[in-house]
Amino acid sequence: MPLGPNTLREMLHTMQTIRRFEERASADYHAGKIYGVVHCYIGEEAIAVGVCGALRDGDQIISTHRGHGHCIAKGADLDRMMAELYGRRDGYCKGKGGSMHIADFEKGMLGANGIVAGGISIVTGAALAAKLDGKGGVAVSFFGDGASAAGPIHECMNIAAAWKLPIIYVCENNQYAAQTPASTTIARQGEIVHRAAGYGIPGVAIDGNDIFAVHAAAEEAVARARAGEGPTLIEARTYRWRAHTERAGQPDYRPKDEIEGWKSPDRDPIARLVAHLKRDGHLTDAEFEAMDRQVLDAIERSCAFAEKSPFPAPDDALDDVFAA
Amino acid sequence: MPLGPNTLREMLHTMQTIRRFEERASADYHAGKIYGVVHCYIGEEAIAVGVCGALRDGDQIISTHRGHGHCIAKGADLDRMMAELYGRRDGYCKGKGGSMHIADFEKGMLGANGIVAGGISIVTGAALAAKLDGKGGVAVSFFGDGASAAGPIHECMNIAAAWKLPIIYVCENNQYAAQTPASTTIARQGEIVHRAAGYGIPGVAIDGNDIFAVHAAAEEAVARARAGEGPTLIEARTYRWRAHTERAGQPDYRPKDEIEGWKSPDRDPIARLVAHLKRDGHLTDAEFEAMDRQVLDAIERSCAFAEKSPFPAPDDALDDVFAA
Amino acid sequence: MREITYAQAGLEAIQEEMRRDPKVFYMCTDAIPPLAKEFGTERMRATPIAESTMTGMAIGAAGSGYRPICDWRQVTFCFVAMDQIVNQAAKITYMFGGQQKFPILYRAGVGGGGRLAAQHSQSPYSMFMNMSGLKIILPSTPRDLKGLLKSAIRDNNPVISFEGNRLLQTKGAVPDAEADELIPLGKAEVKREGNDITVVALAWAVHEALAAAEMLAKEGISVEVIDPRTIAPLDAETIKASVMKTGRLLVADEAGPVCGASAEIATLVSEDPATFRKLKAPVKRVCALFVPIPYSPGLEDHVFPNRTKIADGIRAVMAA
Amino acid sequence: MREITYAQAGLEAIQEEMRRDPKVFYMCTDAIPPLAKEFGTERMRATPIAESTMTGMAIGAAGSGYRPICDWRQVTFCFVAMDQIVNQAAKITYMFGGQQKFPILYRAGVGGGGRLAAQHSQSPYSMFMNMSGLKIILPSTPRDLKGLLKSAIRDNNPVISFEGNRLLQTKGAVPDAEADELIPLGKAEVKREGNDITVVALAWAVHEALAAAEMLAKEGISVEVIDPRTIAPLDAETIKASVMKTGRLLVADEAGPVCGASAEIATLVSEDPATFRKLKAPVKRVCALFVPIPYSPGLEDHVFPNRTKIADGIRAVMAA
Ligand SMILES: Cc1ncc(C[n+]2csc(CCOP(=O)(O)OP(=O)(O)O)c2C)c(N)n1
Ligand SMILES: Cc1ncc(C[n+]2csc(CCOP(=O)(O)OP(=O)(O)O)c2C)c(N)n1
Ligand SMILES: [Mg+2]
Ligand SMILES: [Mg+2]
Repeated sequence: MPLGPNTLREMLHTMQTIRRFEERASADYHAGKIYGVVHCYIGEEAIAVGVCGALRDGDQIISTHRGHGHCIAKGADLDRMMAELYGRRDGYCKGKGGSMHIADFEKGMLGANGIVAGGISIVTGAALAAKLDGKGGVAVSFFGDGASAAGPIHECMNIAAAWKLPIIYVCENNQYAAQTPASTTIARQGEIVHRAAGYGIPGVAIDGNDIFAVHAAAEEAVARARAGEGPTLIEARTYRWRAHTERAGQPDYRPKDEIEGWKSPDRDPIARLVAHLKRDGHLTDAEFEAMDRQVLDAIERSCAFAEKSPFPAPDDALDDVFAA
Repeated sequence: MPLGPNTLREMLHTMQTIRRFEERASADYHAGKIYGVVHCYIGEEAIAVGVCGALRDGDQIISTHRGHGHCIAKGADLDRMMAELYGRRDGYCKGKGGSMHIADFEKGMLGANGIVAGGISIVTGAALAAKLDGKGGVAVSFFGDGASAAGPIHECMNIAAAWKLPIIYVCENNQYAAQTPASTTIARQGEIVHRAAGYGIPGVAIDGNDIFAVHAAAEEAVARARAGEGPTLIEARTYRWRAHTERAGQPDYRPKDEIEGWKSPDRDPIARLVAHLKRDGHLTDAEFEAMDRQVLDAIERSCAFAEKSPFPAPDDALDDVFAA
Repeated sequence: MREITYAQAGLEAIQEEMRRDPKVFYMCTDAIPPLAKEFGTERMRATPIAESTMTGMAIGAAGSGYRPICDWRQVTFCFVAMDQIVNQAAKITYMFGGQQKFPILYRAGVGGGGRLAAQHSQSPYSMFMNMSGLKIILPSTPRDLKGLLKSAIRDNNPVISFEGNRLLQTKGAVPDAEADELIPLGKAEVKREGNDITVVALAWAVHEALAAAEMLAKEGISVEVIDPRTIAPLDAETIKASVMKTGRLLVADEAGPVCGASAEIATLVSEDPATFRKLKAPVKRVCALFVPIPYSPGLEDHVFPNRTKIADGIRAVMAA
Repeated sequence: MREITYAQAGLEAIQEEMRRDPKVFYMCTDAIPPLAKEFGTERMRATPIAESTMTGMAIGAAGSGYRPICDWRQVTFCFVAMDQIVNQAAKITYMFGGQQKFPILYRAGVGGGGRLAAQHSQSPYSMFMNMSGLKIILPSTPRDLKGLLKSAIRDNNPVISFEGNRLLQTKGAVPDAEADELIPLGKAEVKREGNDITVVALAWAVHEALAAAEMLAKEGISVEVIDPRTIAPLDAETIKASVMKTGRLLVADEAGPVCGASAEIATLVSEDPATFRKLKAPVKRVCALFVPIPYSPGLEDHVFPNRTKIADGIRAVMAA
C-alpha cells in the first residue's frame, strides 16, 4: 500500500522524535543525569519507523542494546522512557533497567537487550505464541550486523522456517560492530541477506535509510507472516552517526569522511523524507519547524516528568526478583 | 585424482574395519564389557573413509558422539580404542573417556564429543593454527544433520569464510537426530547444503554412501583449503543402520522398510564398493572374505589387548585434571 | 497409595498440568511419546537441537501468555543455552521492573553413575543457585517430583527442575490425579528424624543418607535426614532448626564440593550465631571428589559418594 | 617502582608474553589498539561477535601448539560460550587422559559499580570454581594482575583471569619488563597483618577491606586482610593459618553470597577440625545482596558491599 502524506508526516514525526530524544539523552548523559551507557540510533531511524509502521497493535518486537528507536517507533511513552534513563521510580523498569533494558510489554515491545543476539530467540518464542494464538499476530526481531555472526539468528531462522513462524528478522547493517568493520569479520564482505537461502526463506536487502524501501519490504514480509507463510530476512543497510556508545573519551576509529558522507542530506533518512514531502508539496519548511518544536516540547516534558519522579528507595532493590 | 584399485581396496578394508569394530563393540556392550553408551556409525562408513582418504598426515579432524568411524579412518589404533571402550588403562584416555571421548592427537584426531556441535569450533581453531603454521595443513569438522540446527556451525562457517581458514565442514546427513526426522526440524526439508551460500563458500551435496563421490568432493575441498581459498561445506546424505544408541530397550521409531531399504546392497556403501571392485576385476569373493577375516582377526586381537589391560586404579581418577 | 517410578511421576505431573491448562506446552529435542500421543505435535513440540533457542523461545512464549516447559534432557546440554538462562530468564522479571510474568519450567537430568564420562555426568546445580532470579527444585522421590513439578508449572517464574538420573527407575508412593497434590516450592522435608546429627542430603544422596542412617542406628547414632527438595530458595529454617537440636551437620551431595550447595548449607549454619553456638563439631561435606567424572566403572565409583562414605563421614563428625 | 594502572599492567603482561613467545596470540571482538599496532592483525585478531566460537577455537589452537588468549571482555558475554568452557575446556585434558596440553588464557571483566544494570554487572566466578579443570585468577592490584597473567599465559592449562571492572583505573607499583616478575598461581597474599580477625577479600573488596581495617585500627581492632589472588585452586593453607591465629573469619566479596567463593572459604574453615576449634565467633559473609544488579545509582550502591558494610560486619563478628 503506498504511503499517504498523513502517514508519512507521522512517520517523519516519529523519526524526528527518535533523533531529538537521543540528542537529549546523550546531552543529559554527558551532564551526569543519565548513567551507565547509552547507545544512540541516530542515522538509522527509518528502519525502526518503517518496520513498525507495517505492524499493528498486538504485534511484538524485540530490540538490541541500541533500543530507543525501536521503543519510540512501537509507541512507547517518552515520559517513562526518559524517567528510566534518569533512573527514576516512574521509569519503565522502575529504575532497575536503564537504557539497555527498556521494555513495554503492553505495547508489544519485548525489550532492549544488553547481549548481542540475546533477544532473537525470545521474540521467536513470541512468534510461536502468536502462531498458537492463531490471530494473525506477527513478531519482529531487530539485530545488528555484529549479531549476524552469532549462532542465535541461525538457530532461529531455521526453526522459524521449519515451523513457518510469523516473524521478520530485520538486520540493521550499520557496517560496524563497535569498532570492528563487518567487512573483516562477516563473510561475503559483510552482506547478510544471503543467509536466507540456507533456510529457504525470502531475503531482501534494502537501503535502510529509505523509509519507502523499508516500509515496502516490511509490509511484504508482514503479509507473508500473517498469511502463515513463515519468516523473512530483511537486511537494511545503514550507518550510525555517533560513536558506538556515549562513553566520554570513547574513540571512534571509523574514517571521518565516511561518517560525514552518511550525514549528508541525500543519505540522512530524515532529510530524505523531508525532501520527498516538500517536493510533493506535503510539507513546508515552516511545517517541519513546527513539527520539530512539537517534538522538542514533548522531549522537554519527558525530562521534566523524569526530574519530578523520585529515585527509588534503596530497599526497592529487593523487589521484582520474582513475580507473585 | 581417480582412485586406483590398491587405494580402493585399502579404503574397503578400512570401511569393513569400522563395521566389524562396531559390530563387536555393540555385542560387547550388550555383554556388559563396554559401559555407558555406544553410538554406531554402521552404514555411514564411506564418509569417514572417503574424506580421510583425501587427507595427509598432520591434517586434523574432529568427530561427534558417533566417533569410531572417524577414529579408524584417521588411523587410530584399534587396540587402544577397544581398551578405552573396555575402560582400561591402556585405552586412549586411560579409561577416563569411553566411546564418546576417544581422541588421538598424534594422528590428528581431535576427539569424539558428547555435545552435539561441540567440536566444530575446536577444529576451526585447529584450522586457524594450520593457517598460522603456513604449512598447508587442513582440518575437517564432521557433524550431523542435527548439529546443523545449532549455532556453532554457522558461527564457524562465517569466521572460516571471512578468514579463509583451511577447513572442510562435512555434514553427515543421516536424516535423523536421535528420534527426530530432519524434515520436521531443519528448514528446506532437511537439506543443509544451501547454508553455504550465506557465507559465499562452495556447498556440495553428495551421496554419502558412494565412496567415489565422497572422496572426489573431499579432494576438491582439500585442494581449495590447501591453496588458501577457504572452507567448503559438504553435505553427505546417508543413513544409520542401527538405533541411535546401543542402549537396551531403546526404541527406534523410524519406519522398518526405510531402514531395510538403506541396507540393500545397492545402497550399502560397503556392498557398493565391493561390487564396483568385483565388476572391474579388482576383487574376488575369496579376496573379500580373506580381507574380512583379517579385519576380524585384528578386532579379536584388540579385544584380547583390551582384556589384558588392567582397569585403572581408583586413585588414578585424581590424575590428568591438569597438565604439568 | 500406588507405587510408581520417578520417571512416571514426572510424566504424570506434566500430563495433569497440560490437561488442566491449555497454555502449557512442551519442547524437547525428541518428542515424548505419551505426550505426543495425547496432546499432538502442537503442544508436544520436538525441536531442533538448539537448546539456546528453545530456552529463549520459552521466555518469549511465557511473556506472551503461555506456560512453556522446556526440557533440556541432560543439564549438560543446557550450557549452550546459558546466556538465555543467566542473562535473560533469571534477570528479565527484575530488569524490566516486574512489568511482566515469565512462567517457565525448565527440566534437566543431573548426576552420574551411568558410566557416561565427564560431559554426561554432571550435577552443577550450585552454578544456577549462585544467581538470583531462578527457583530450583531437586526432588528425591516420585511423590516430591510430581508435587513439585506441578507447583513449578503453576509458578509465575522461571523454575528449573533438576532430576536425578539415578532416580528414574526408583519407585515410591504417589497420590493419584484426583488428589492434585501440590508440594510447595521452598519447603524442606525431614525424611528421617534423629537427634545426634543432621544430614542434609540432595536428590540421590537422600537415599544413600537414609541407608547410612539405618546402618548407624545399629551403632547407636541417631541421624536426622533432611531433604531440602527445593534448593532455591533454600529452606534454611528447617535445616537450622534441626542443627539447633543435633548440634552437628553433614551435607551429602553427589555434586562436587567447591562452591556447591553443600558449601552454602554449611555456611548457613556456621554463620548464624544461634546454630554456630550449638555446633559440637565441625561441619562436613561428603561429596564427589573434585575431578571431572571418569568413565571406567572403578574410577567413577571411586569419585562419587555413597552410603558407606556418608556413614564414615557421620562417624568422623561424631568422633570430632 | 613505577606506578601504573591495573589496565596498563594487564596490557604489559600481554605485550611482554607476546614478545617472548611467538605462539601467543590474542582474540577479542574488538582489536586492542596497542596490540594491533605492535603485533599486527595476525596475532591481534579482531573476531566476529561469536564468543562461543572464539572460546572453542582457542581450545583447538592450543591443542595444535599455540597459546591463545581469548578475551571475552565482560564475563556476561562468556555465557554464550559456556558449553565450550564447561563441557570442553574444563574437561578436555582429563577426558582425553592427559594426552595433550591446552594452554589457554581467558580474560573477562567482572563486577559492578558502573550503573550498567543486571546483565553487565556480574561477578559469577564461583560458577566457574564449581567445576574442576579450570584455574582461575582474580587479581586486586596492578602488580598481582601483571604477575599472575604472565604465569597464566605460561601455564599449560586453561586459566581464566577475572579482572575487576572497578579496578581498571586504580594505580599501584609494578616492576618493569626486565624484572619479568611471575606471581605463582595458587598463592594467597596477606595484604595486611592483624590479630583479631581474618578478612578474606576478593578483587575490589580487597581495597574496601583494607580501608575498613584502617578505620577499625582506630577502634583497637586488628584486622588481617588476605587476598587469595587465585581462586582456583584456593590457597586454603594461608587462610587457615590466619584463622588459627585470629579465631575469626569474615569474607568480603562483591559477588552475591549464595554458593559463592565466600561460602567456599567459610566452609574451608568451619569443616577443618583445627580451624573450627579455634573459631571464637560465627563466620560472616559481606557480599552483594542476592538480587540482580539494578541500574539506578541509589539502588546499585545499596546492593553492593563497601568499606562501611565490611567494617560493620567486622564489628558484629567481634561482638558475637
Ligand atoms: C554476546 C555479546 N558480546 C559482546 C558484546 C559487547 N558489544 C555490545 S554492542 C557490540 C557491537 C554490536 O554490533 P552490532 O550487532 O552490529 O550492533 P550495532 O551496535 O552496530 O547497532 C558489542 C560487541 C555484547 N553486548 N554481547
Ligand atoms: C547440545 C546437545 N543437545 C542434545 C544432545 C543429545 N543428543 C545426542 S546425539 C543427538 C542427535 C544428534 O543428531 P545428529 O547431529 O544428526 O547426529 P547423528 O546422531 O544422527 O549422527 C542428540 C539430540 C547432545 N548430545 N548435545
Ligand atoms: Mg552494527
Ligand atoms: Mg543425524
